Amino acid sequence: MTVGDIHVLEIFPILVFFISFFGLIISRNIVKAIVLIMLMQTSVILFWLGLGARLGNIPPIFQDATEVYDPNTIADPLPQALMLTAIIIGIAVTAINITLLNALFRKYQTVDWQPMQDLATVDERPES
Amino acid sequence: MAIALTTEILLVFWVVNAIWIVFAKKTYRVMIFFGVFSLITSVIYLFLGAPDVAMAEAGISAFATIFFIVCIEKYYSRGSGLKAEMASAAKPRNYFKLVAAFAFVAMLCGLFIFFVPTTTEYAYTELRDLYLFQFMRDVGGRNAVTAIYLGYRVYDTLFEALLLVTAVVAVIHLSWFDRTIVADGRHSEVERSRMTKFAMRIVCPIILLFGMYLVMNGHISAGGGFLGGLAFALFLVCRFMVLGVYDLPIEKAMKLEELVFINIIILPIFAIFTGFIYFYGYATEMFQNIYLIAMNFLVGLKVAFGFFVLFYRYIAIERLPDKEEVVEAFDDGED
Amino acid sequence: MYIVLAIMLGLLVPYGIRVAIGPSVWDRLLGMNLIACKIIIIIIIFASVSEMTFLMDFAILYAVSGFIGTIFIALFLSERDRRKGQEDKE
Amino acid sequence: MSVQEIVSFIIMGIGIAFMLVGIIGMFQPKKDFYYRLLVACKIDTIGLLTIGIGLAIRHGFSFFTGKIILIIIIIMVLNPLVAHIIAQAAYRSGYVSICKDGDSFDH
Repeated sequence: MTVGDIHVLEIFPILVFFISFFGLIISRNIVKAIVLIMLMQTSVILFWLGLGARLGNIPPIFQDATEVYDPNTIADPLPQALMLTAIIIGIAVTAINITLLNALFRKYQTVDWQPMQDLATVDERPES
Repeated sequence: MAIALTTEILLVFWVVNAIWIVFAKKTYRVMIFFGVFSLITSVIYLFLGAPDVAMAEAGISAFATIFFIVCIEKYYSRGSGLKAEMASAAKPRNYFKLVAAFAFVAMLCGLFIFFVPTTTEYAYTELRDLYLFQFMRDVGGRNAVTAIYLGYRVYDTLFEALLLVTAVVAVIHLSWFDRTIVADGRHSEVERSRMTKFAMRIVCPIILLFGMYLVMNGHISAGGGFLGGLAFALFLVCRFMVLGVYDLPIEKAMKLEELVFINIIILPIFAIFTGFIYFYGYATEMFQNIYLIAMNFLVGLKVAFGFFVLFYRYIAIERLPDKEEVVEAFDDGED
Repeated sequence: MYIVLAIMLGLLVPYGIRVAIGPSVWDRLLGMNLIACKIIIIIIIFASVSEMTFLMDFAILYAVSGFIGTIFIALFLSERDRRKGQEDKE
Repeated sequence: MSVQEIVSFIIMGIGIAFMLVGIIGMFQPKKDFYYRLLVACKIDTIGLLTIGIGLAIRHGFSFFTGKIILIIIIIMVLNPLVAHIIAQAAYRSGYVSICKDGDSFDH
């Protein structure tokens, strides 16, 4: 199914990417910000997978080696292999983000951007 | 056709879920919406013909949920985080800023949609045909995805493993550490009923067996090192659920992880970079299968140890210290 | 078989509404668990229709990981609320 | 259609009927969370088991049936466990039943 010139698999990931971008602008909770960054990553991964596959394609796994398949019904394996590593990297980045959030919470006792910024400017003020 | 329609309905539900996440007011609601979002995402991946990526997403969603929920529990347990959230929710929203942000994002989205070329221009390339019809001879196995990330593009896997090691090291050096908690073998504060322990004892061996199956069949069917490693890590999570004791040796696990990483580097050097599995001789297919299974096993061990260290670091050791200890912990961290 | 698939897709909607409007957090958690169950059925039926047996592995991993995530959310949220109640009593 | 397929469709139809009845329980007015949990989790487990058995009959004796049986075992253990844990967590956190029509839970 296409909307105008654009395929469904392109328009929905782009929508989710910009929805989460909007959420990053309007929300002040850091936990929510980390979740929204994960959402952006997910939408990028779906966009990449949509690059080489269409809805209803069969996976690139050949149970019967002698059978001849039509290559246009098989999903592209290259984006899948790249995205498999990207998912693991994404969870590693999220783990580091959460650790940094814990460190910030230990110092400032809050998870809101605004009070944290105020406290940080108080800390950096030179003693007179 | 029916599958395509199913996927389109799921995609609409997916976008609705993202909007729920953006407009949720409480943090635990964000967590639950995110869980539903991940569940739906992995099914969409499956319908796109990517079972490996879908399984990775399903396993990852459980770990992401655990990390987030432990983090939230930490700051809620002190009460001040809750107060801050209530204060920020009670403030009236600035509607002018909201509308301005929406207009800005809508403008960016429109620009992106109308000026970026569509993906149909990139799909169905010759490279795909090369991979699809040559991989059985070049690398072996029946799964093209495994053949790519262990054969054609093995550098990607090496750097991914390096990045996981880096992440584990960074988490360990940034988080607060108390040696006595591990040494005492202290029990967790979360209470469990007897029924939980009984049911988990039934499920644990099934998960371990399933992880072994995924690793061993990684080159023939969907699965592979990453997913087997995630299943092993889920087994360790279940073990924590049954016993609730922080007695596992984390430092040994870290050492083992680094050792496995060195092996992951050494094995491709001897197998691929010397051209060992490319000889078209008598025993080539056997060597190819041995290489693929060994590499999958090593990657699985690597991922399992990495997630095991991350999980225990979050659950067991990283406890929020009392008020007096706060400054002290920070002084240690900054040195 | 496609009728079963369509009914399962239709069932996602009321449980999704339950997740969205649930009065308490436990209702939302229950809705998440039910959605996971429906999706497992969708996967099983898809594997049966397309005759790809290896998709069942995905269903098993999905069941285990989804349920473990739900269990962790429930345990930790109960701990939080219990502690909050104790502070209120004090 | 063979006899095998007809039997499997009947069994799957029973499972779907269970699940559709469960929706009425999910949206009863004036009922609280414990009532919904009681209805939904039982209905859900039974529905999944029935559909799984129907699919197993449809496929006969094969590798697919073995995997379906494995899934059925996992669901039979884990789904009631999740219901138990959610109910226990809600009770322990101090969530009180708000049923007012006489048949409320007493705890």
